Amino acid sequence: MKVTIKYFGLLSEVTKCEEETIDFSKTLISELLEELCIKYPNLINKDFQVAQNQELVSFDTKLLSNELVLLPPFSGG
Amino acid sequence: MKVTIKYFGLLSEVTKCEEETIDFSKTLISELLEELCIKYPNLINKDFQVAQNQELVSFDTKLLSNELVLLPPFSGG
Amino acid sequence: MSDKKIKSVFIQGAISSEFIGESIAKHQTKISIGAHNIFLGQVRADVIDNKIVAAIEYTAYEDMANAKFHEIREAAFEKFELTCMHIYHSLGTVNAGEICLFVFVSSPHRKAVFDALEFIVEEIKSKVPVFGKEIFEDNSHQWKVNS
Amino acid sequence: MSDKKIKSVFIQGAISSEFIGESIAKHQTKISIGAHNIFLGQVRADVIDNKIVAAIEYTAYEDMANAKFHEIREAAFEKFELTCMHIYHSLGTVNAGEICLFVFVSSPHRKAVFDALEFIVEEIKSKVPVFGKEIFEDNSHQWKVNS
Repeated sequence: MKVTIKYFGLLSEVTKCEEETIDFSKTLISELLEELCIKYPNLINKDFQVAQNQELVSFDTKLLSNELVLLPPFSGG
Repeated sequence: MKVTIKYFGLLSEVTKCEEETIDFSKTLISELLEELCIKYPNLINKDFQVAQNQELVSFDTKLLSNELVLLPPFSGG
Repeated sequence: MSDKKIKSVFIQGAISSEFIGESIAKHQTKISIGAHNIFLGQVRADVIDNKIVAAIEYTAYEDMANAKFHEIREAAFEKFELTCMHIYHSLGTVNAGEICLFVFVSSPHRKAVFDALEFIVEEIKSKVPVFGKEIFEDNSHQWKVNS
Repeated sequence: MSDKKIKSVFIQGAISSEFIGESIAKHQTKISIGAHNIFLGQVRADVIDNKIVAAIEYTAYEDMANAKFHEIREAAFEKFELTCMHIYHSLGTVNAGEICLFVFVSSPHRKAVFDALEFIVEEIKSKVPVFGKEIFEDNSHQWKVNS
């Protein structure tokens, strides 16, 4: 299926894009992240969380949405 | 000696004055307060503290100043 | 800073929102500040025995009050990492809905301002000889007691 | 109150002292309020490796951020006796000395506002996806990390 990945903050500098759509045929978010880390090796040592449907989820969750958001540490306020 | 007594808030309503000067020949603040309670019987059941030299002191302190200030409960802010 | 000089914290009448806004604006040149915390006391239109509080009339034993405000300032600067601190309290009549107390603390970091502000406000309530006379709409009154 | 509708808390650029003053003024008709507490986050001109922070450029995952702000609002109204609550956060560039976060809580009594304000600010810092890019005076940058 087609999945749109969004990158915020520092992560968009690593990937040099804020958003991209890729093909993904597996099940878990961790499996999607493995593919992204192959595409962007500098992602591996970055601290980030992932959100689907506007909620943070753990990497071993199933991908349930066609959008996954990668978020670096929050620094608002 | 001559002592100036100042009354604030509710207490000035009891005494019907904000300030008065009286003659006092004894030693302790408690003795001065006894004389005031004779003059103003309604003072007896009022909650108040006394200050001399801008500091709260206990009633059994010696009167060291020629000014004593009677303060009802604070209600600033 | 001229913190060592005892200055009056009293203002005649209510403290205006413009005054507060201007105080905030003055701190925008202090670029080591990361966090401000402001407490405002506002006169409530409490209903007591079916009568509504229309205003509070504040009096104070001013000399002692200013000395106590000064002690509270010194203690707060001692205890907390503050860049600056301002305290203003009304005297005279303040109507329901108007502001009678303005405490403003600033620091590089937020933890210090939270701790300092609560400390300062509690100290003011318990140690400063200020007296509020609650004036009801029918012009009768009672003396306020802090809770 | 229209608390149930999720509205954006984001403002483009810095939050002005006039805006804050006007927010305070609007509360003077709410005569059940006795205490306001305001937190302001201000951009610090930190010195990092001999370079001075000139501004922070804020971005956010806005949909999730507004949802989180809404959850924090609901939780605060649930936990504390609040009359009202307002939160504003900057997006885009905020220069050193300017204000980027404005949290405003009001209650009949002071204890509630102290507890609520600290809760809300800590929740914002930890749960809302906002990202600050510290721009140095030489136009280089680094990504801010909250302490």
